Amino acid sequence: MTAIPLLSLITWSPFVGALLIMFTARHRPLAVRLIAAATTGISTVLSLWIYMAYDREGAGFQFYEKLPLVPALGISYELGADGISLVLVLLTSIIIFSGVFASWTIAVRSQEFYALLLTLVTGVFGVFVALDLFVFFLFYELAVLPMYLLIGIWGSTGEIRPRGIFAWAYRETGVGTKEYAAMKLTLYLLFGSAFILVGIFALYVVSGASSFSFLDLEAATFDRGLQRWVFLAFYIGFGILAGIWPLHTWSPDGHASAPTAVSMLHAGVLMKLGAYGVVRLGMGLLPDGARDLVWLVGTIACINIVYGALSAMAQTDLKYVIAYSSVSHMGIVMLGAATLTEAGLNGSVFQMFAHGIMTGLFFALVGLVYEKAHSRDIGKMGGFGRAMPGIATAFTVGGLSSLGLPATAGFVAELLTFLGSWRSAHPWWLLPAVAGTFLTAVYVLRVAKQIFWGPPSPHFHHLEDARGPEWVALVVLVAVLVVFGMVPALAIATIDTATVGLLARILAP
Amino acid sequence: MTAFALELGVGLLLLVVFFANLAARGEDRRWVGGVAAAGVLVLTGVSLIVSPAPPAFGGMFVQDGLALFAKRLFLAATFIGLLGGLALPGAVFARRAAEYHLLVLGSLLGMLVLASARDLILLFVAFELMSIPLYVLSGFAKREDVAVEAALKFFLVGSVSSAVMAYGLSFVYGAAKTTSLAVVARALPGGDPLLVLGLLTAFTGFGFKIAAFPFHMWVPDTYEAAPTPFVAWLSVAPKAAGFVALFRVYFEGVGSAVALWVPVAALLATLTIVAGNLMALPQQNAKRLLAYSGIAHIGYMLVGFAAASASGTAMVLFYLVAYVFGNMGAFLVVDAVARSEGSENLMAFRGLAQRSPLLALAMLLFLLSLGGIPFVAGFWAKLYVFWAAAAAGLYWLVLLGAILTVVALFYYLLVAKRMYIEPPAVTGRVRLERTLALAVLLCVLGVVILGVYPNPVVMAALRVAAPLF
Amino acid sequence: MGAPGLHAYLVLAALVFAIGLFGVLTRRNAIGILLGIELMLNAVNINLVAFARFNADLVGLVFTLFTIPITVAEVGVGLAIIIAIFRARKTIEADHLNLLRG
Amino acid sequence: MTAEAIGFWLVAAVLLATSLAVVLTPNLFHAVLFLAAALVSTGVVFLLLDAAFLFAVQLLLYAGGVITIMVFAIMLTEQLVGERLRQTSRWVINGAILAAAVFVGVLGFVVRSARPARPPAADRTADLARALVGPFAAPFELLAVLLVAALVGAIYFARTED
Amino acid sequence: MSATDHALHVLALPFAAFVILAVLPWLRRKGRAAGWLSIIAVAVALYRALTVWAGGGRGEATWAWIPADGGPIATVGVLVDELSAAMLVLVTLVSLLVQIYSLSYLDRETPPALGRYYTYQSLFAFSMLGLVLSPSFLQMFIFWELVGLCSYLLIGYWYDRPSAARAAVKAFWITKLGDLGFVVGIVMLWASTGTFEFGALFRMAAERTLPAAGLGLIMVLIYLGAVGKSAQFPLHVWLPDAMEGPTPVSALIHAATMVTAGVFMVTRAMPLFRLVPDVLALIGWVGAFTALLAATMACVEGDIKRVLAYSTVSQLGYMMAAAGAGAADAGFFHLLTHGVFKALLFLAAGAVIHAVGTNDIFRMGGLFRALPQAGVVFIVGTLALTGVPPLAGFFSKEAVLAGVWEGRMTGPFLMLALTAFLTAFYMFRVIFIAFFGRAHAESHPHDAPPLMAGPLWVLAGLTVAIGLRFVVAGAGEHHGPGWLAPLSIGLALAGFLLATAMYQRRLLEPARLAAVFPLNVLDVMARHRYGLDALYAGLYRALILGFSRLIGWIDRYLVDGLVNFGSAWTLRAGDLLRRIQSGRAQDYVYGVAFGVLLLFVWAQWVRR
Repeated sequence: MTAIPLLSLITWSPFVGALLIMFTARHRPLAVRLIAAATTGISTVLSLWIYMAYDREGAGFQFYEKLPLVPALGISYELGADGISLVLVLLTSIIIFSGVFASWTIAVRSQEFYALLLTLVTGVFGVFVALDLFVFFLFYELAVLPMYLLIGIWGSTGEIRPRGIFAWAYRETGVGTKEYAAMKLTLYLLFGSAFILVGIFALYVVSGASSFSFLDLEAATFDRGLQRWVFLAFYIGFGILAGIWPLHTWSPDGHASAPTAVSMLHAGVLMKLGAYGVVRLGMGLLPDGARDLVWLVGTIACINIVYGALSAMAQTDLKYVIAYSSVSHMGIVMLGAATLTEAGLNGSVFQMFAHGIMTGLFFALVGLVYEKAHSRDIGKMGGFGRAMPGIATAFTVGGLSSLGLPATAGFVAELLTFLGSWRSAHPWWLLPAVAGTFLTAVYVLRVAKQIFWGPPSPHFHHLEDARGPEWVALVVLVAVLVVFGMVPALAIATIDTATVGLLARILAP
Repeated sequence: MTAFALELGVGLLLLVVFFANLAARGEDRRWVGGVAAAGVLVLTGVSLIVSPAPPAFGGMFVQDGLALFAKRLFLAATFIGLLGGLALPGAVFARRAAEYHLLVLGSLLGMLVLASARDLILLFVAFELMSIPLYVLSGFAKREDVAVEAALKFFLVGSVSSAVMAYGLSFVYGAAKTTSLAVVARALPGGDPLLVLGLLTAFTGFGFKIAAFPFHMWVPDTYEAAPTPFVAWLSVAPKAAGFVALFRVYFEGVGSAVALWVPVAALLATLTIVAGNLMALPQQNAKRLLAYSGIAHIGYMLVGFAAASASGTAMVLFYLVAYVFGNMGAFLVVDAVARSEGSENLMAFRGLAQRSPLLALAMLLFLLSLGGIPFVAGFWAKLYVFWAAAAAGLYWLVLLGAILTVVALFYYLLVAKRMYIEPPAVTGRVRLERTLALAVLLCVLGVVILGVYPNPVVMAALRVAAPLF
Repeated sequence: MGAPGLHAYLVLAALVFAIGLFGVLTRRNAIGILLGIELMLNAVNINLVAFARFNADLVGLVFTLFTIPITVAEVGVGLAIIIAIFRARKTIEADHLNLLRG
Repeated sequence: MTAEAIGFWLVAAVLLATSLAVVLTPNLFHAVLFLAAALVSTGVVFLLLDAAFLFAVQLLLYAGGVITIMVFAIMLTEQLVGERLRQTSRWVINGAILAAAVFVGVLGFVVRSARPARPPAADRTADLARALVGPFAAPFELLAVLLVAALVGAIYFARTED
Repeated sequence: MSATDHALHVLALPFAAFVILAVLPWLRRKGRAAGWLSIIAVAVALYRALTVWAGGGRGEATWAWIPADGGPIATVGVLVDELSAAMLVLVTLVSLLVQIYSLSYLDRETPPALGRYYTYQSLFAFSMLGLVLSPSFLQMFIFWELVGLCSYLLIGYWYDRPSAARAAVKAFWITKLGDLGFVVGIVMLWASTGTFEFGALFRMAAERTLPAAGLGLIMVLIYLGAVGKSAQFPLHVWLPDAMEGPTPVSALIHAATMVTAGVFMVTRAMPLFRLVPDVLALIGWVGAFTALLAATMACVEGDIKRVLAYSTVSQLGYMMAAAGAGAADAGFFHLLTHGVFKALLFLAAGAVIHAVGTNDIFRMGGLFRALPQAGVVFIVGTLALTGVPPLAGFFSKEAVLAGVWEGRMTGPFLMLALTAFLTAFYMFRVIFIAFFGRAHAESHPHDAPPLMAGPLWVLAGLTVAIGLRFVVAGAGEHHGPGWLAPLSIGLALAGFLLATAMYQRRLLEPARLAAVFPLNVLDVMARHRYGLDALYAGLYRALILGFSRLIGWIDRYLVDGLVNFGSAWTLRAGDLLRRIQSGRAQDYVYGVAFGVLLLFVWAQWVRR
């Protein structure tokens, strides 16, 4: 325990930034950006600091803070971080820091954009470090809500032309527009949050501890039947955010329509938030429920992997490709968790991190490409590699990581998941997982080839490479991807401190 | 005497307004409204210090916790409503301010008594006193063809409902051989068919007042055409009164026989939530939208009513408080925009966030509260109501309510979309009268404070609801 | 056939009530609708008095004494509204008053 | 068959007939007159129920008050229109079915209820008066406010100068 | 310094070069400077590799890589023994020569492109060295994939060319397909043994403590990796297309080093494969079949690089067949010699292509006169490949044939023998057509510049030198039957004679020969690559793309369709429902009346 509330500082620093932006830096774009960079920079630095300062021998929740809010109901502002949270906090700070730079060129209503973005980030940080389930839920909502406006205002409208017998339904709902995407995403996630809320309250009521503290609830024992139902509620609720099939359809539309930084944050971090919820609340609090239902989690994860990859392949819009690849990769995350093995769980968390970085990178790149070429139509593009070698290189690195090429973080995560699956109760999970990596190789390289290779497309002129602050995002993300891929112990040593304890709890007789 | 201090106060205020009107000269008599509003404010203050008193008039009139809770709500809501309506434009509202306020105060008196009535006759008279001025008020802009049409519809549906209700009450009286609700409650477990018939039939009247499906049909038309600040008040205060009366008649002292009302309330709740939310979807007029959404909210309160428990009752009370601020606030913002733009269409909200960011933020808060999003009052309201219903075993109702909340968020977010996402059609701030701004501000405070710290109100509601069972 | 019992009065009242309701539902003219409402309220009074008589109770009569003036008040307001609407719209055909809908 | 029974059936027949006439006659003016007749029949029913005082109230308030206002209203509107107000009915079958259904519903409850014997009659007009100022003083006062409010409202609508 | 330290240096040098070039764009964009940096690094690495090889030391050093509770899951390190030491030398040597050669070969490239090329080259050298030094399956897999990546990048070096872009992804996908087997295999192996490390696994194998259940499947899966990487039937189709890359790359990656990784892996894991003889037999049969199949395709190919590519596939089949027959040493020996003379052939072909600007042998002719250096070294390489004593290829090829014969695999032996004949035929076909045929007047090619010629001569010298060394050391090292050497030479001679007859002396018209019955079928099939490419393309289109389209449709119109359908219907329902709000007051009264009825009915119902 430290005297300085480090976790609070990390969490609220962006929020302070948001307030500063709204009240002092209105209509001064540069000041807005600098405040955003500075406040997220503070979070990043502190995240790194706590990441290094974490006592791996001691394990458990550290940097603990507690402040009673509503003692009568057992609600308190309780924060703490263990190995899993730390990695995800680090991920969040890296992504948002890069995201701020990746959206450096946003000109329209930039102060509002950054204010909302930073508020959102506070929610994300909060979810990862909150130990009080109630506060957890509040942060969760805070992380979901600004999304509507962020996508609705700064999003982009794709080129979907519905055909076939359902076309009328699509026209009626407005498929493809940013408004549609924003609405779908928000409603879907709020729908999911209802399940989460019900789950949290069920635990609160049944435990009789009249406390929302994770630690207190962890100590309580729940009836097996209840555990199953609540686990299912958490799985559905968080699973929606994690993009589990068939509740994933908000994510391609949402990610495709969102502005760059939001896509980065959403696909990169928020989807992890769903997986984190399943692992932390579902598995952490409901060991019996988790044991009984992992078959479902794992099987759906397998569907996610293959289905997401095949769907990605079928897309013609670059952002949709990346978005569906997230669906596929979140399958790996969920699969790793479902194996209930040390390797698998480590792989799962590591995949959260790795996928967060790589998909953040992808969306940053897609944003850049879109900004330069004003198109997301893969079919029209071609030969961009000559004009934008830097972007092409970064895209290739991201793609290689996503197909699980060694020396990138993606490989380690996938390998661990594979190891875990074959040792789990359902070894056959390995096969769809492996097939998924092949399919990923197919669509990623196909897209890379189409966009960056081949003769230059006649549709585009005056393309240029990334410049200035845009490089920050690319370089940081690529570096993280490669460094953590080559030295996975950097993350796994920390993750392992948390997963071992978690597994011991779940698998205890 | 203290038992009906508030009623006396309102009566006195009626006289003051009446004589002020006599003394007033000239075309602009809005200051009379100011007097009324100030009086209501004072009475609101008084209501906070008044404490429960023993029953008066042979048990006919009770000033218990529930009554006081409700009265504070009515008074506060009335104050906000009057404040919002003080600066209503138009010659009618200037010259006839006294009539307007007399009628509001008369209706308010009806509500106050209704909250305390434990006798069928008193209840019926109070109910009518509450209702009749509302018919007039809704058509107050009598030169406008839609206003009188609204008044007529309101009146016709209201009168039929009153007749049906009175018909029901006659059976209740006949079966219980008394008009004392305490005795009626004790008679209910006997299961006399006439008593059940009477109470079922009487439900119609309450159903009309709270606008439950299918008694709701006057609501959208009336809301659309009536003066908006009045609608803001109409949409919350009589509803709250209706619920309090429902509790008095159907819950208080009936013991285990409350189970009788569970299926009825659950049915109405289901229908109301579904119909309200679905019909709100295609609305383009902001007031109609809020009208239908208000109907859906009544459905959610009926969910709490269907729980037929002390906690359910308390949660409905809390819901009402949250609803007062959220819904009134939303209507008042609509009024502000409509006064400035001359249109109540949702298109008038385009780009509001860029024109008047604070007003847009207020509206957003109200909408979020109505949608049941954390950090604002409505979140707790929905949460608690669902909680109570779940505790009563009505899981399917909770699920249904939760799913339709998503539908509700859809149309609330559409308004948010107009305000935040679409570009403004005209530039420049929305003009906002000071009194209206103050009323909006009060609502914002209510929504936010209750959203951050709902505990005291929840506890109070639980306290006052407990003796009913 | 003996003296009519309570039920006879109740059924009579119910019939009057139903007839009133029928009138409300079918008359096109606003005043006609009002007449229907009057019949419905009249049924209430029959009920109340019959109950009072058979319960050997006073309160039913008191209740009636309240319902009658309230009815009158309602009719008064209703007719005033009808007159106002007539001025504004030149019709009191209820079916024509449908500017507000949807 | 006692005299009371005969009286009841007669009055009931008249009451129902006049009520039907109220809702069926095409002439609005006639409808009002039939309503007056129905109200008077109701008064007679009150007499049969030994409530002579209420018979008086019924005659005075309803027949005297309501009908007068109605007639005025009809005259007023007719004058404005300049033609006689005739009224037709809409959806007669639907209305009949629905009204009948409501009646059957009520009947379903009524037939299942107990049939109390008729207690001996007593004139209780004085008690009535005492009750109004005693236990029922509160609603009585409130009724006054109600009437004032209704009056204010009615005048507001009816006046022409603004 | 121990052997492992030296090996680490060998590994570190190209890696350092790669990192420097990767993170210093300004240096990379200088082109030739980047090249020299890379060349120096690999030259020093060669020196170190020679030290290791000459030292003959063995050793292993590992470090934890993926930690876990109770010991790391995975380690990384270096394993030095004869096998890896020999490979170190081969890899660094060919790398060095190819890199030097490239400097001249790619002189027309822009400096940034050249810098990129050398960055990839350094990465490749590092990866390949990491592969051969792997002490565990996992590390081998890591570098296995990395060399695959380099292959992909270098095939697609001229990424503007659609054919190169296609070939690059094709190579990646096809080898990845094999790698899937590899990774599944090692995952399963880990699950049953708890380790990836060769040392521990071999110990278990020796002590017979290795869980036997499923080992066959595991080894087949691991072998699948080799099938992909070493271009065995049926995954060989990528290698000919890989010739879209620059010729030096073909020489290095697609002839001498990367493609032999599969053979190396099988050799390395031989203690495990020995436990499952059926799998070994499979390897042998597949290898021999691949050798024959590729040779037939080489006979009808007109692209000089593709001929060499098929030849490579064919020779890889030899190596695999040897490994499958249990003569892994022979296979490995052939790997080393083949690495030298095939690199020589490719570089020589590169010199020719550089000079004439085409790959098509039918557009060449009479080049021997114009390009004597290239001609001579090409002939040296050809002689080595066809197994003419005393060149290197003779000894290794004979060792392979002997191994297979002794492995009692008659079928594969016959196929390999036939292949030997075909090898001589197709190689001399190229020589006769390209170097001795009728000269094309329009071109005036000039011989290789020194930077290209140097490596050529070095390799040619080595080819001769290795052979001579065996002549000096005595050819009795292999135990083949006495008739084997004459047979092999005879087959080569027959091939040569046939080629002479057809293409030099014009005694036989190739077209007429191809019209004879069994040959015409073969000719057509070989020209169409036995339909395998078409089959893969078809599978890719129908299975993957078709299925993806189906899933895409399902996702948009069924899974998401349900959502949109639901929401659209909700909106419609709202619109329908609002029609009850007709605006007519009496309809509203209907509502009230209905409500009353509803309550009645409902109350009656629920009470029953």
